[in-house]
Amino acid sequence: MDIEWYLVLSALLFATGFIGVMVRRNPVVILLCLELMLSAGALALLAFSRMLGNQDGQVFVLIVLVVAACEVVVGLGLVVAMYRRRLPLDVDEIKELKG
Amino acid sequence: MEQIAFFVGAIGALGAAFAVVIVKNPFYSVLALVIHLVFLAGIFLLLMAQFLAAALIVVYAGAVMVLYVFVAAYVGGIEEPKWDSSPELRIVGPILAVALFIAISIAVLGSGLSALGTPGPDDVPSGFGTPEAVGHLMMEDFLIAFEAASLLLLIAAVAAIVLAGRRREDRKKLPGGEGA
Amino acid sequence: MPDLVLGLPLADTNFVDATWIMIVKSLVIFIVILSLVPLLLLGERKLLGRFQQRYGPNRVGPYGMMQPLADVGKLLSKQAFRPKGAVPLLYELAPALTIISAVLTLAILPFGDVQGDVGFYGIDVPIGILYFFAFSSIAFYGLLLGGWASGSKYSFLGAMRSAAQLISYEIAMGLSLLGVVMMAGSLSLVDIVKAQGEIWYVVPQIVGFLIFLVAGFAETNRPPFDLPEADAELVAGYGTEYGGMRFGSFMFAEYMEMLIVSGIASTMFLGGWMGPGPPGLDPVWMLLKMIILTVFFIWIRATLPRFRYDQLMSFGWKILLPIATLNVLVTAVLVVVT
Amino acid sequence: MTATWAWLVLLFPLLGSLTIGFGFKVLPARVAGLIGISAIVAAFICGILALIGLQGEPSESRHVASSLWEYANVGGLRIDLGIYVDPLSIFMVLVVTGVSSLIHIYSYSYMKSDQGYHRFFSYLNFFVFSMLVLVLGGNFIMLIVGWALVGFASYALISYWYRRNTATKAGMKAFVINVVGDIGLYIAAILIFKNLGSVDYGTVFEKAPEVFTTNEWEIVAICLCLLVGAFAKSAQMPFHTWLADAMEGPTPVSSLIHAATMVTAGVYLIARCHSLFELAPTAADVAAWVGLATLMIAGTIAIAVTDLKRIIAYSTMSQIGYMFVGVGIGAYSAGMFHLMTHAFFKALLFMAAGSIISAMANMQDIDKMKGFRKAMPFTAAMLIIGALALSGFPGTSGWFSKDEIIDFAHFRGGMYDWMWAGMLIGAFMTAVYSFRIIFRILPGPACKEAEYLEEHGHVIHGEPKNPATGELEDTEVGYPGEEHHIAEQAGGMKFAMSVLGILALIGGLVQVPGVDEVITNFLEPTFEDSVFAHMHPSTHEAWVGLGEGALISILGITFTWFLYIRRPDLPVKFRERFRAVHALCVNKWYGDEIIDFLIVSPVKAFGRFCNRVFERFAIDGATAGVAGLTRSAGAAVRDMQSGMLRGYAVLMLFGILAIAIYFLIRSI
Repeated sequence: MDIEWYLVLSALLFATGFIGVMVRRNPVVILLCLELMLSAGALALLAFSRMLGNQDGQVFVLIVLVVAACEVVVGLGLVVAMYRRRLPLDVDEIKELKG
Repeated sequence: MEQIAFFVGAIGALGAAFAVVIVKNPFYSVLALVIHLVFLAGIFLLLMAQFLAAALIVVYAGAVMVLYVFVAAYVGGIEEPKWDSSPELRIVGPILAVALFIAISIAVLGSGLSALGTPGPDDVPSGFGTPEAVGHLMMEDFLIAFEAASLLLLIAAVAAIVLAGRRREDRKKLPGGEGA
Repeated sequence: MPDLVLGLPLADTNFVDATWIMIVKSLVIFIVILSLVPLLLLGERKLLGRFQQRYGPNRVGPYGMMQPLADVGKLLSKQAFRPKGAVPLLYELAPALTIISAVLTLAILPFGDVQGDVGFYGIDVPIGILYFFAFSSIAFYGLLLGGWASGSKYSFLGAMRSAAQLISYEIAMGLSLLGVVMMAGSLSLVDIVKAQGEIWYVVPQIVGFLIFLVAGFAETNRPPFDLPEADAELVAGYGTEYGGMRFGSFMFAEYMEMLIVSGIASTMFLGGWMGPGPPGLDPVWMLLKMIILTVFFIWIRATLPRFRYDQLMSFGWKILLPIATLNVLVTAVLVVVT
Repeated sequence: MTATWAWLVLLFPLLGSLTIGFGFKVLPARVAGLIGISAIVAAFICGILALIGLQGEPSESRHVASSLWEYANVGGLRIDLGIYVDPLSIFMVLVVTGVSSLIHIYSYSYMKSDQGYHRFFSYLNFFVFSMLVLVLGGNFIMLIVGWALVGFASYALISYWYRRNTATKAGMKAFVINVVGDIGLYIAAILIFKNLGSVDYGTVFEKAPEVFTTNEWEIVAICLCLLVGAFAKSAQMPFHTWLADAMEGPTPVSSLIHAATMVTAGVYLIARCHSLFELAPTAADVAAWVGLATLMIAGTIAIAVTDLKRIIAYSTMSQIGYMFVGVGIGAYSAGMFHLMTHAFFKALLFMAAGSIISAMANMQDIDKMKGFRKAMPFTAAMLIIGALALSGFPGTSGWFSKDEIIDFAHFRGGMYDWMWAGMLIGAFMTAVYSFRIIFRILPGPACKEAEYLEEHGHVIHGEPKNPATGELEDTEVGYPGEEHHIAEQAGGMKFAMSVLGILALIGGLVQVPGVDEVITNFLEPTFEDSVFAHMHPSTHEAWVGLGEGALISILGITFTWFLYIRRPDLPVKFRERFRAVHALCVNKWYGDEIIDFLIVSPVKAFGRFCNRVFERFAIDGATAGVAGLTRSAGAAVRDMQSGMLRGYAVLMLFGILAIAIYFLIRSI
């Protein structure tokens, strides 16, 4: 099984995630699409790691997981804060960047 | 056998990913992403990253997505209003993304990788992808990254509490209502 | 060259049987556990009756032995209806999800060492205990979807409670096992059992064992942690809108999870299959330990009242988690020192 | 072991400085003083232990280089944080820490009623630390570090009373001139590295004779650059103007920095680099001639000025001139010997002067002092001992050391005979100005301050005023207030002065020609590679030289006695008669004015020019242009800053695509 297939899959996933970020307006969904992009990156890293027989890539992926978890925590915290203040859950509506 | 497994996984993961983007209700998007992650874990297994596959399930499906579920349930399944402030993005965005995909594919399938050469699966050292091997790497070569990541987690936890935590003085003290 | 599992170069596993042996094995394990569940059901009702100074079921068959069969028959014959507000597909998927994840977890419980060409376990994976956690986190979606898809407020509240409870106690559970993992130096359950040749880890890791048991109660939604299905407050939590065999599946999965938690506890702390007698007796010892622990579960149910929700949360985060962390720290220091 | 003790020598003063500096809110004043004293005493003891360790080695291996860690390693330049311990540096360490300990003890009493007590001791310890870095440093970079730190410490101490305008100005002047010297050192270090590929003392001195031929222009340039540093730090012509102004600092500072330690750094530098200077005899001659010029000019100034501390300051310049001549003509051990004895008697003189100044309520003009003999008998005795040693009275330490240098010049003959003659004249002037102090302030009817002191046992409580400007001093941040009456009664001052007095009297006995030549023998391992190592006048010649010195000294003292005691009207008449000469001397030979005219004014004019032309058109124009450019660019892209998250995502994707396509095209 050629590694290229995994990479193409990763590219597809990444592009899908990107479309989501650009098209959707609900912050929760945008965060989900970011997760998609991150997991696509992780997939590419693992594919390279497998190809080169070098496990450094796996450690990178683990760190990516951690960073993604942090991002989610903060992002969802923001969403909850927005909801509490009765702001619209629409990234276009809250572009003023103040509470 | 591997091909079949890969394509099953790939179709599942991709389909779920499309569902994430397309589905209107955020709650279903979250569920679609869970399915995507399960398929992705399978693909990880094909790449001999069993520890990461387990970590992906435990961390993502078990913790991160639970948070999503919470939040999605909390803020309710609000569907996006039909009115779009910039409808041109609906067309431009996908076109650009497809362009990006094509560019990456050209790079992957064309010139880029052939130069690197592809060692077969036989070249993999024993214990590849086991918790032991990854743990050794992490505690020896990538210790600083590991520590930095743990610090980051701590900061994120604090930040989340600060952001989402209920503030009592919000209503009492500050007339503007927005405490720092 | 990595071993081929089902013809796939998935990963380095410690020991892989021939494919046909694996199929036979999985059938055997599945059937044994599956037949244990009704027994357990009966046992629980009998025991609860004794604890409460009454007889318990004694009408169907001799000593009420046929009661489980009657129950199943009743559930099967009920009409499988769906509330109006429910989400069709998810509503039906949820019970299946819980049962599937429970059954899949069975694969890693070791009932004995490799004897001849057969390993007395489903599969021995290096990620070992992580596998258990992976599937228990999937099982959670069963409850959640069940509650959410029912389209009822009580179900939804129950599901939310269970979500909060599960993630709160999963951390303490993971940390409590970390001490054992550090002492054994492996995640593989078979290796961990083998490492207990000298002394069962229940002795040095008594703190971990107790935390694991408490967290195990919470993870399986057993009393005193059965808040998600607290019948006094939430009617029946996530299961309110379910009836017939779908409800039965939830019940079934819960008992299976109880068995699994007992199995993990025996494996990690009580020496797994170890016991006197020839190696052929190993599975018997393992099953015995599991059943004893399960009886303990039932005993606790009869003894302790239910927690309040805020008590449950503060107990998990403020007591169990710090103690578990401390246990990990102390163990780490001791492991490094000795 | 030796190296360890040497590191400890460095450690203690630094620790002391930091402890006092950071603990100034917690530590009681007395404790801070005691910490300061004990740090330096500990350093002194460690110095002695290092000396013992060093003497245990055979003579040819009496040098230890030790490195704590690599400080930098860039482009072939390897700098260690290292020290170099040999007899010369140990000699300097002992002189520095020894005299410093006594001065610390003196300051402990002298600064008693000063509000900035902690600050003062922290600075003092820091100064000693810097000086020790300078003398112990194992390479030119460490030398520069020490050199610069000493400059800073001296700035801090001169401007110690920072509410006093004259003091801050003097501090700045000293600092600026010192930095000019530092630049000389930097250039020298760069040239050394360029030619020899190393800045380590050991390597440099070993390789220099192989790389350079005698008087090659590059080695001369290196030595001249080194000399610039040495002149600036040691207040030699033409960098001498700062030293007299530096007297604005508290008297112990003058005593420590401007007599005993810092100003001798230049002498140390030449002695340390003697193997370079011997490759460049021209530069060595320059050093000697400049030393000679300084010693004579400073002598004339010292005879003319009336400020007590300034007289001593000019005498310091003059004496350092002697040392420069000494190390310039190859009499290294004699130069170092004079450095040591000078440290004793000059510190003593300053201390005694401090005592008198405090009795005069910070008045420093000797015209106003009279008759302190009875009021302050102890100080008077010390002043006389110091003056005797300074003027080279037979038997005192100054006699042996100064005349050894003079003698060596005569011994080398030729051109150096002129130096010999000059130095003899200088010696005569030394005797005159040192006894001018004695005869003006000790005998005669007591002035009102002395009288008051005699009657009440303590000094007048005057309002603290700046004698130069008449302004009231600000005593809140450190300046002795009205309650300042220590004079000579304090134990610490008496102890320090008597120890120095004894040393000034008998310190010369360690180096009596033909009897015991301790200093020469001790320093021999350092200087044995010198071409002058085995050249020295015979004992007979040496004693003849000593005889000449004694004669001149006694002549000078008698002459002064005649002038100021027998015919006190004569000096006044001289002053009337030779008004121009007097004015020249009082105004320091117009040194400040010359520097002003030659350097400061042109620089100012250039600055004005730059301000008017260059600044306005080039810089302002460029700034305005950049600002305008930024503004218009901002206007151009402002619309992109919509705040719309998704818009940003699209822009980002554009960027990614552009990069991806660029690389794709390149890879084809």
